[in-house]
Amino acid sequence: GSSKASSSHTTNQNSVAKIKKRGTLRVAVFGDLPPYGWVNKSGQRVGYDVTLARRVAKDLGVKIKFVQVNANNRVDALNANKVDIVLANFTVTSERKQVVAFAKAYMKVSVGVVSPKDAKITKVSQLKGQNLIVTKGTTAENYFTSQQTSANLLKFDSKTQQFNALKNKRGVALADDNSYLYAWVKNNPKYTVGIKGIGPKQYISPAVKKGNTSLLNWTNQEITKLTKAGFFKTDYQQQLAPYFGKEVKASDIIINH
Amino acid sequence: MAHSGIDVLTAGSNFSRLLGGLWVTVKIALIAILIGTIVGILLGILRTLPNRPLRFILRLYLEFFRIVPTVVLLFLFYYILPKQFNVNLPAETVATLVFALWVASEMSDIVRGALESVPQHQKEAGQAIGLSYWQLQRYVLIPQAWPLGLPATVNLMTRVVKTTSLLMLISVMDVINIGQQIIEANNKTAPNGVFWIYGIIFMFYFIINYPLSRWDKHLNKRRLEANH
Amino acid sequence: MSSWAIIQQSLPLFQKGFFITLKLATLGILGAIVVGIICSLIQYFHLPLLNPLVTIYTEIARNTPLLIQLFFLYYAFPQLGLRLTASQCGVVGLIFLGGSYMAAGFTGGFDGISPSQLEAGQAIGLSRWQLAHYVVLPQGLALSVPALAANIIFLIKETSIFTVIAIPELTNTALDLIGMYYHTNEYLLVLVVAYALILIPLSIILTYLERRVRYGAFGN
Amino acid sequence: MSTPLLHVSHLEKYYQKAHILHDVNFELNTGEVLTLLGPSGSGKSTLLRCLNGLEAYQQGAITFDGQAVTQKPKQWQQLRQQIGMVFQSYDLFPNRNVLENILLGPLKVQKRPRAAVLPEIQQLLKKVGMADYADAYPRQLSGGQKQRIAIVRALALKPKLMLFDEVTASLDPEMVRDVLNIIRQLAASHAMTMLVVTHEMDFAKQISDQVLFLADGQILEQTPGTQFFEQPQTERAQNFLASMDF
Amino acid sequence: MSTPLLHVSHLEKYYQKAHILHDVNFELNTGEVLTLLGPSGSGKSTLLRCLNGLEAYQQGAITFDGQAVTQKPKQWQQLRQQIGMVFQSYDLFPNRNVLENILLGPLKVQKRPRAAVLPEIQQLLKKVGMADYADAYPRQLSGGQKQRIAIVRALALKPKLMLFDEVTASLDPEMVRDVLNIIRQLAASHAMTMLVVTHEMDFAKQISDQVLFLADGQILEQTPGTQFFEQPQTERAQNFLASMDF
Ligand SMILES: Nc1ncnc2c1ncn2[C@@H]1O[C@H](COP(=O)(O)OP(=O)(O)OP(=O)(O)O)[C@@H](O)[C@H]1O
Ligand SMILES: Nc1ncnc2c1ncn2[C@@H]1O[C@H](COP(=O)(O)OP(=O)(O)OP(=O)(O)O)[C@@H](O)[C@H]1O
Ligand SMILES: [Mg+2]
Ligand SMILES: [Mg+2]
Repeated sequence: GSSKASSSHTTNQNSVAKIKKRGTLRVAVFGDLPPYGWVNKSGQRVGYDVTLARRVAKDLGVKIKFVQVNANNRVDALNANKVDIVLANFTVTSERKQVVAFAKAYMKVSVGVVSPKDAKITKVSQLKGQNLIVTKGTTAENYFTSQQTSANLLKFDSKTQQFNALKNKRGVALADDNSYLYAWVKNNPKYTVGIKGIGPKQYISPAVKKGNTSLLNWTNQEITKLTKAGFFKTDYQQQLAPYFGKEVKASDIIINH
Repeated sequence: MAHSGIDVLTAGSNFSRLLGGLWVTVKIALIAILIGTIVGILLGILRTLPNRPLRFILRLYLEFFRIVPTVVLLFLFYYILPKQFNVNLPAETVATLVFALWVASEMSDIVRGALESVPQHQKEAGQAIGLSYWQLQRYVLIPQAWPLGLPATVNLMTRVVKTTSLLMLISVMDVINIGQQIIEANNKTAPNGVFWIYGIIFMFYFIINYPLSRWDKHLNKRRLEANH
Repeated sequence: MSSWAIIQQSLPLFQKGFFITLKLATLGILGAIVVGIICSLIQYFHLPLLNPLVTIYTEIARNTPLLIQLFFLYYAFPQLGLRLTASQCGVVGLIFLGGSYMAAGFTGGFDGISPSQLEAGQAIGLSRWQLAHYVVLPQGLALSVPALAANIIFLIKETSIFTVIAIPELTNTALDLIGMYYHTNEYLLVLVVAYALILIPLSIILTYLERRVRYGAFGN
Repeated sequence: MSTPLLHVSHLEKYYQKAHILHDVNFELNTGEVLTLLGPSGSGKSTLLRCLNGLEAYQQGAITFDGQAVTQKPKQWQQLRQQIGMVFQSYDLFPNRNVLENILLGPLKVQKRPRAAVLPEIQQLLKKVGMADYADAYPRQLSGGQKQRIAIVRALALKPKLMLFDEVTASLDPEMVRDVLNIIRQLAASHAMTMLVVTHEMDFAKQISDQVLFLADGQILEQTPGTQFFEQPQTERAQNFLASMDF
Repeated sequence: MSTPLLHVSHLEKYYQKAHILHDVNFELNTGEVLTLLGPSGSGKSTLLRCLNGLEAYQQGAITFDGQAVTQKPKQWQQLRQQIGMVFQSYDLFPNRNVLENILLGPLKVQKRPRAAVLPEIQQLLKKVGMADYADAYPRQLSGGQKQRIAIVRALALKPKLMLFDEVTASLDPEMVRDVLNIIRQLAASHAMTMLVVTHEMDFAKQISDQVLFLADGQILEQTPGTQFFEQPQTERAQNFLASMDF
C-alpha cells in the first residue's frame, strides 16, 4: 500500500488549526437515510447525524460543508481528503479501524433483519440459501459476509435502492442497523423487524483520517462534552423519536459515557 | 393504491430541487463537451501527423478511455488520484474533468477519422497550389472534415448527457441523487413516489437528448443526400 | 497485508464477476444485434405500422440512460405484473438500449449501399425480399461493421451499470469489496485489468474483422 | 415483325416540378437496334430507366411484347426478367463471385434448375472471353472485364430486350473496344433487340438500325440507319455531332 | 531557349518493392509542349506527381529553372508556385466559391495584395469563359466548368510550367472540347511550358512539340512533333495507337 506512505504528510491539511484557518468543516453525511442523514421537503439537510455535525462545526467556530456519500465510499471520502470527518451512521469495526480513526462512540446499534409480516423471518437459519438484501459497505453486509455466510446477498449502492428491492420482493428480508429498521417499519407497517439484533452490540462513531490526532482528540472531548450537556438526548427526541416505534427507547440508542 | 404519489413532484421545493440537480447534470455535460471538443480537435490533428511515437501515445490515451468504464474512471479520479498526487478537487470539478478527458479521447478519433476521409485528392490539390501544412489544415482539410465529423460528435454529446447518470456514484448532487433524497424523504407519505421521481428524471434526459438525436439524424440525412 | 495478497484474495470473486459480465454482455449484445437488424430492415423498407413503432422505440431507448431504464425494469415492472430476475433485467435492458444503437448502425450501413447496386438488383428482377437477402443485408452488414464494433465495446462497458440492480458483475464486485475492505487501489486495478482482458482482445478481433470485410466486399 | 416488341406513346416524365421527358413516342421491332443519342442531361438515362421501372412516369403508355405496362411493382419484377439493363457503373455485387453474380437471376428469380442454367452461362462467358473467370471476385477484374460480366448477367435471364446505358463511359480507353465488340456481335446476329445509349459515334454508326435524337427531353429526330450521321435534320443534331468529333 | 526549363535524368521510382519508373530521362524547353502518352498503368501520372513533389522518387535528379530539386518539403512548397498542376478529378475546394478557390494561392501562399491579383483573375476567368461565375460554388458548376476553374486556379500563381493529367477524362463528351480548347490556346500562344497527359489523340497531335511514349515505366519513344503519330517506332506504340482509335 502506497496509501500509507502518503497519508502522513496530507494529515496536516485537516488538523483543527487548518480547519479553523479554512473556516469550514467538511462533513460526510448520508442524504437518503432518514432519520439520521437526509434532506427534507424544503431541501434542508436534517437528521440525527446532521444535527450533530452542525453542532460540531458550531463548537469549532467554523462554517459547515456537507458532502453526501454512500455507505461504500465513506472511507475513501476521508482518505482522499474529500472530507474532514465522517458522521454517517458509521459503525466501528476492526477492518475499518485499520483504515480510519474512530472517535468516541455516540450511538449503539446492532444488526437487525426486516421482513414482510406475512412471511416473517425470525431466525438466521431461515435465511439459508435465500436472497438477503443489504447495502454495500454497511455493517450488516460485513456481518453476513464474514459471520453468517449462508444467505445469498444482494448488494445495493444506496438505501433507496435497497428498500425498493425489498418492496419488490427481490429478497426475503433486508439486513441493516436495527434502530434504522425500526424507523423504517414505522412508515411501512406491512413489514416487521423479525430479528431484532444479531451479532455483538456495535457502536457508531465519528471517524477522521488516520493520523489526524488533533481533530481526533478534539472530537473525543466534544463527544464527552455533548454527552454531559445532554445534547444527544435532545437530538434523539427531536430527530429519532418521531420516527421510531414504541419498541425503541432512548437508552437503546444513546450512550452514557 | 389509493394514493398515486404524483404529488411528490409538487410537494415543498421538490420540483425546483430536481431542476437544480438537472442543472448540475447539464452544466457538467456542457463544460465537459466544450473543453473535450477543443482538446479533442487538437489531438485529432496531431494524430494525423506522421510522427509515430506521438501517434502511439495518443492512441494509448484513446484506448485507455475507451476501455475503462466511466464508473471506474469516476472512482479513479475522485478517490485514487487525489491520494496519489495530493491534488484535491471538488466532486463536480472531478466529474467535469473525467468527462472532458473522455470526450477529448473520443473526439480525437472522430476528428482523425474525418480528416482522413477528406478525399486524398483535395489534399493534393491544396499542396499543388503551394499551401503549407497549417494552411492546408485551415483552408482545405478542417472546413471539409467538419461536416463529416459533426454527426458523430452530436451522437457523442447524447452519450455524455446520458452518462452523467453515473454521477450519483460519486458525491455529485446530480438530478438522480436529488431524486433519491426526495424519494427517501417522502417514503412515508408517498410510497409510490419513487416511480414518479424516476419517471420525471427519465423525461428530463429524454427532453435534453431528443433534440440532439434529431439533429444527428438530420445531419446524417443531409450527408447521404450529398453523397448520392 | 501486501497489495499482492489483497489482490490474490479477491481474485475468486472477480473471476465470478468476470464470467457474469461476459455472459450477460454476450446475451445482451446478441439480442441487440437481432433487434437492431429487424428494426433497421423495418426502417429501410418503410414498413407501414411497424416503422413508426420502431422510431418511437429507438428514440426512447437511445435518449435515456440505461441506469434509469434498469430502475424501471427492476423496480417498476413487477408492480405492473412483469417480474424479471436481476440478470434478466440486465440482459433485457442491454437489448433495449443496444437494439436502438445497433439499428442506427445497420441503418447507416444500409444507407451506405450505393443506389446503383440496388438498381442492378432490381434490373435482374429481384423482389423486395430477395433484394434484402442478396444485396442489402450482405453489403449493408459489411458496411456497418465499424459501427457494430463500436457498439459492442460500448455495450460491454454499459454492463458496469448493472451494479445498480445488484448483479454481482465486475464493477459491483469491485465496489462491494471496496466498501467492505477499503483497498480501493488494488480492487480498481483488478477491475481495470479485467475489463482490459475482455476489451483488448475483442477490439483486436473487431479491427481485424473490419479490415477483412473492407477488403473482401468493396473492391468494386 | 408484325407488332413491335416495344411501343412507347406520349410518355411524360417529371421530377417534382421539372419536366424531363416531353411526349416521347417510338417503337422498336424485334431484332432491331435503336440508338439513343443526345447531349448530356437530355433525358436518355431517364427514358431507359422508365423502360425498366426504375423511374415512374406520369403519363403515356408503354406496351411491351403485347402487354400493357401498368407500373405495378409486381409486374415490373416480372417484366424485368424480359428486359435486361446494363449501366455505366458496372454494378456487380462485390460480395459474390462472377458465377454467383450471374446465377442470381436465373436461379432465384426465374427458379430454373442450376443444371440447366450452368451450360448456358459457360457458353455466354466463353462468348465474352471470360470463361476462366467464373470464380473471380469483381475486385479482381478490370473495368472492362466487369462490364462484360454485367452484360452476361443481364443476358443470362434470356431477355427479349436489352437496354445499354453508356456502358463504356467509365472504362479506360483501351478497354472500351472489348465491350463494344460484344454488343456489336449481339447486334450483328440479330438475336437481340437493343436500345443503346452511347457517346461513341463510330460504334453507333455501325450498329444502329434506327437513331433517336433526344434534346431537352424531346425527340427531335428519328431516322433509320446511318442517315442520321450523314444528314442530321435539325440544327441541334448538327451541333451535337460536331461536338462529338474533334 | 538556352538551358531547358525542366531537366529530368535517371529518375527511378518505387512503391515499396514495385519498380514504377525506370531510368526516365528527358528535358523540356521554355514554351514547349510535351505530351506524355502510354497505356493505363504505364506510370504517366506517377511521373507527373514526382515532378510536383506529390510522390518522392528514389534516384535520379530533377533540375527546374536551373535549380536542383532537393525533395525537401519547404523547397517543394516554393517550387509548386512555379509548377502548376491540374488533375483528372477537378478538385475545387467545395467549401469555397470560385473566386475564393482561385485567390487562395495568390493571397495566402504568395501573399500578394488582393487589389493586384483581382484584375488578373478577372482576365483569366474571361479567357476561359467563366467571368460570370466568380461567386458560384463548385457544386453549381458542370464538370467542364469546374475543370476550367481548376486551370485558372493553377494559372493564377503564374507558374512557369503546367502539368495536366488527363484533365478531360472525367468529363462528358460535349464538355471535353471547351477544356481542350483552353489548353490549346495556352499552347498556341507559346506563353506556357506544358507537360500534358491525355488520351485524346487528335488533341495530342495538334498541340505536341514533343511526344514521350511511356510503357511499363520506361520511355520507349521520344519524338518531336507529330512524327510519333504517323510513324511510331516500336511495336508497343503501334499497338497503343491502334487501340486508341476505333
Ligand atoms: N433524381 C433526379 N431528380 C431531379 N432531376 C433529375 C434526377 N435525375 C436526373 N434529373 C434531371 O433529368 C435530366 C435528364 O437526366 P438524364 O440523366 O436522363 O440525362 P442523360 O441524357 O442520361 O445525360 P448523360 O448523357 O449525362 O448521362 C437532367 O436535367 C437531370 O438534371
Ligand atoms: N500508391 C500506389 N502504390 C502502389 N502502386 C501504385 C500506386 N499508385 C500507382 N501504382 C502503380 O504504379 C503504376 C503506374 O501508375 P500510374 O497511375 O502512374 O499509371 P498511369 O500511366 O497514370 O495510368 P492511367 O492512364 O490509368 O492514369 C501502376 O502499375 C499502378 O498500379
Ligand atoms: Mg445518362
Ligand atoms: Mg494516370
